[in-house]
Amino acid sequence: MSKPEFTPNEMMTIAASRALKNDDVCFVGIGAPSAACNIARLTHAPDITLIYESGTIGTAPDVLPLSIGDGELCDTALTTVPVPEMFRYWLQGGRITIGFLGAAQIDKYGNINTTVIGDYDSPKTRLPGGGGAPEIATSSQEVYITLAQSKRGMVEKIDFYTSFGHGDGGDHRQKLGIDTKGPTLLITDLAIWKPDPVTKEFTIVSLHPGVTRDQVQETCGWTVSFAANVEETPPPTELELATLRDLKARTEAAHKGA
Amino acid sequence: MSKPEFTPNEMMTIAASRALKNDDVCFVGIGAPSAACNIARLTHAPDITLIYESGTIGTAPDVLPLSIGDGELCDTALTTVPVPEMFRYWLQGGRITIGFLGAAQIDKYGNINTTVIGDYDSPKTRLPGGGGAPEIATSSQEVYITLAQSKRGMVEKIDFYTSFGHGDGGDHRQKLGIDTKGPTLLITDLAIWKPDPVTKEFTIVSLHPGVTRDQVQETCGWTVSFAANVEETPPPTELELATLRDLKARTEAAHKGA
Amino acid sequence: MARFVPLSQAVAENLGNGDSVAFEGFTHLIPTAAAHEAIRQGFRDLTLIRMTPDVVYDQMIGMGLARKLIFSYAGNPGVGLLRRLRDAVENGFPHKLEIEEHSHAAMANAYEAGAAGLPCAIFRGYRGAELARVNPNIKFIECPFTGESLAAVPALRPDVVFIHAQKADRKGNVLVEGIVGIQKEAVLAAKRAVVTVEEVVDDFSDLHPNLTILPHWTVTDIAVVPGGAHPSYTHGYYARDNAEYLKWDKIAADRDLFRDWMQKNVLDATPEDFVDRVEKLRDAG
Amino acid sequence: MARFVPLSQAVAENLGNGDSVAFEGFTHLIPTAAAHEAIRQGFRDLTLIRMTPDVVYDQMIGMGLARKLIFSYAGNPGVGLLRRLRDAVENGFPHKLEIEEHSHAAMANAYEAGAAGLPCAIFRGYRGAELARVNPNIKFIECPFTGESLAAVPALRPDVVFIHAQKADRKGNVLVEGIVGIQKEAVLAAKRAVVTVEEVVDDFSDLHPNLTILPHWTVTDIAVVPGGAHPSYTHGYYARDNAEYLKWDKIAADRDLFRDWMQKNVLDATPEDFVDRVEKLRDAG
Repeated sequence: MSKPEFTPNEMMTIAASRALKNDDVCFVGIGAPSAACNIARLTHAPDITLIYESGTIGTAPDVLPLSIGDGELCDTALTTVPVPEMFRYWLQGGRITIGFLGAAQIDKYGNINTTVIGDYDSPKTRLPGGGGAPEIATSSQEVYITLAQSKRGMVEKIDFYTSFGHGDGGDHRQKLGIDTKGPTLLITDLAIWKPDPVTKEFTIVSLHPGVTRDQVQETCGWTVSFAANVEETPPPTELELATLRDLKARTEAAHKGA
Repeated sequence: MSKPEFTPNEMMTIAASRALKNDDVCFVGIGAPSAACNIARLTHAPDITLIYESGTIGTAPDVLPLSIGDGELCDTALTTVPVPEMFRYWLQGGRITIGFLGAAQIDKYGNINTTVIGDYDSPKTRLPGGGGAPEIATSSQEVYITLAQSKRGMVEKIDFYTSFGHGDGGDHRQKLGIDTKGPTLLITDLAIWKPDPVTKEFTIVSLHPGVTRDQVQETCGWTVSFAANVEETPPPTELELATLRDLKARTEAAHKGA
Repeated sequence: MARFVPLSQAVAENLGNGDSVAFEGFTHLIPTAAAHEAIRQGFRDLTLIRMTPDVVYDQMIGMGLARKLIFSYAGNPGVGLLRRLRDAVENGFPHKLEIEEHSHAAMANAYEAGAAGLPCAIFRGYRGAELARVNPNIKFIECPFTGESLAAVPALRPDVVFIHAQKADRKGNVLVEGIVGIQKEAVLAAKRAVVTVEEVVDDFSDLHPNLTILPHWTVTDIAVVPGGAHPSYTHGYYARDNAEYLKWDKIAADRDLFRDWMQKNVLDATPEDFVDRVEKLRDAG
Repeated sequence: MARFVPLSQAVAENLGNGDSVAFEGFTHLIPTAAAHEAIRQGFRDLTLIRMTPDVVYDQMIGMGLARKLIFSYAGNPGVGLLRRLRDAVENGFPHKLEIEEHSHAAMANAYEAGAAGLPCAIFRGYRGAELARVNPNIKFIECPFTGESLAAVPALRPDVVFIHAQKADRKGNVLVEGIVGIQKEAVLAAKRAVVTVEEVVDDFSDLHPNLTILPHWTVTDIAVVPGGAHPSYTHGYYARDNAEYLKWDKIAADRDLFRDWMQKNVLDATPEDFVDRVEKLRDAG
């Protein structure tokens, strides 16, 4: 068997999917997190519980939703609850094992900005805002983050703390009385990052196949740290890749219109 | 047509039913309030909304429930909601026009005791407690009370303030920041009472047919006040009485067992 | 993740002496079979929690299982007082019983706060009500925007909650319908949750999307006990046995009569006895 | 008590210049027809409230109806940013827009508190989040039992709320099913509530007892507008028009293109036009 060809974005989604376990209860953000969670469900984690903030619990969509409230999510859910209940009983109640977030801007401690570029009161770019993220970041037992690397996205200092990661690092979470783990995994199109046990700075633990340390640094706005042993991410299997591409094809066809 | 014979208890229930309007939303306590509310629904107020604290909204039971959560209530309800929602959205949310309460002990200001006879910590008689009453008494737009008169039940000073009526009278409710009307009607087996506009002391405005002022005083533990013009309560109509007796007969048959 | 186990095992492995425990049910779906199993296993020093302690709590208190009762309405619904509870509170028989008393609104909010992972609940309550004087777990806070005084109670977080439900699917997801009461909140507020069900079905795929369903990962153990809510009822299965509630008033009035009844109907009985008790009530359910 | 009236009348008699108003819908059941009617009637100085302002709020802001926006996520869901909103915030076009920004948890709790008649909501939120710095309506209180610091926000109590629902019965009771979002809370929190529905049915008697139903005495007015949620969807009636959401991104990017589109599709259109827009989406609904 020849090795399948794949894009960095496909590698990112598949690497993220592998981090999810069969008994995880995931609060799924739209975009890359949604793809990763559903690939996990369609491959090694068939019983994973996917929750979207629209109130759908235990969904199994055949195509990726365009929004967090597409009908497909409700049609395939175990149950659908009102939004206040979602945020009170399920998120705040501590039932979510993994909160899965994307980001417009992120710093090395996993703090995320999706609010504004520039000053809050007179922004250069007004982004959509936090939505569920401020509480997903603190009430989920752990947080996974996924984004494609760029100097614009991975910055030394974010413009606005939409959601709290490890703050200034170290025990900053505990100091604020937050008893959840926070960001424990960052998956980009180039690498897998985990927080240093002490400083909590995101550190590269695995490079995707063919990616160099220089490539990672060139697309990151802070000085990148590498773990003592940096592994190579196993490339996508044929099953993973076929599953992802089928899902994307079904999704694209569905979203193009009725 | 000869006048129908009736018992004081029947007169009480029917007089109470007449106080309810077609567009009222009633929070119904079990016992005499439940009978009165359903007689209203079956006679002059067919569209009245009856709510029981078990979560059943808009019920129309064919027999009186033994408990506040009988299956009949759910089977005939417009919808049935969880108990926290009942107390938050429907009662505390101000949607109830009439809270209808019974009482073990009541004073002349409509304060009610259903908690203990004697001292709270070593009671002579441990009663069931307040249930929904403490908040029904303050969150309903108005409160109606119904009980059969007795010196044991209608006392100068109740042993425990389970739910607040007009406190010590006057503007005591407003002083506590309570902006609902509180008890506006007391219907006993002998008379109809309304609070004096200023002192808020319950005052007799109507005597049931054949009842004397002495009879009322003999069965009441405080010195009874009478309004300037005391009316005579119209006796039950044949329709009212037939409706009540049919309902009681159906109810008794149903509760005797399967 | 829910396991399917016999009721005796579910009770033995989830309940312990000294635990705080709620057998919840708001008239409908009262987990009688589970409570009887707890009585048979002879637990002690329990803190019993329930909005509406009724016959089964009267039985547990009368049999000496309870050290403390947290409640908001203790009556035989529609019938009268709970006579074993009265005997405990008024006469200390079979032993003294500590009381923490609330209103329904307070208990409902406290369970809701427990389910929501909060340390306390706030609500507009207890205004002018004397329970605030005798219960130190009722406090008042100020709204930081309007200055209004609001009641506060600590969240309820029982060690274990028992409920009865219509059905589970094979994965252990649980369906509750009809008068759903406070059961969902109680389960989500608890450290461990045990559900008795009327039956297990292949799946719920034909049900309405917005029904009350407890995902299997919110439930510790499930035991199949048909009739397990009797003399309470299970919407869609069998009716409430009102006659039994009326009878209880006489049984509980006398210590010896009570003890004899418990011996025959609880101590010498099994979970399998419940199915016969509801047979005549199925048509009306 | 609900009246049945034409949409134009419901909007005219319930909305006023300067009102706080929510057109709620969480992706599903967005009351587009009602929002378009409000645009046609040309209201000004509105405080627009919504957890997820999307295309219809982009349209209202672009047409100059809004003085202030209270929200938690302002995006074209799954597509990107709201370009008319950006133009207002970044460039003050067509005029300046005041912003009160929250998280979803805060907005959901604030509506819930409004429905529950409370002046504020408390929740475990905004820890380490910078919105607490820029929004004076975010405060913190101490739990009176544990001392934990909890976030507090004022209850939301809009002057008027518009929602879209599947159906009403002849008495004006309203059924909402599928992704029910925050609509029940929004209606109960509002002073006045207007519901557009797909259809009116004789009764709901064959429905499950625990569905989301708004009693007629919680609703001010009802207007029958088939397709009234398009390009959002109505569970059981027609599917979401994702292609329209994708197209909006280009339309909203250009001030003139936007104005032309609004003239043709909103200002010169009527509520009756919605039924045709969903025709091709009915099979997939």
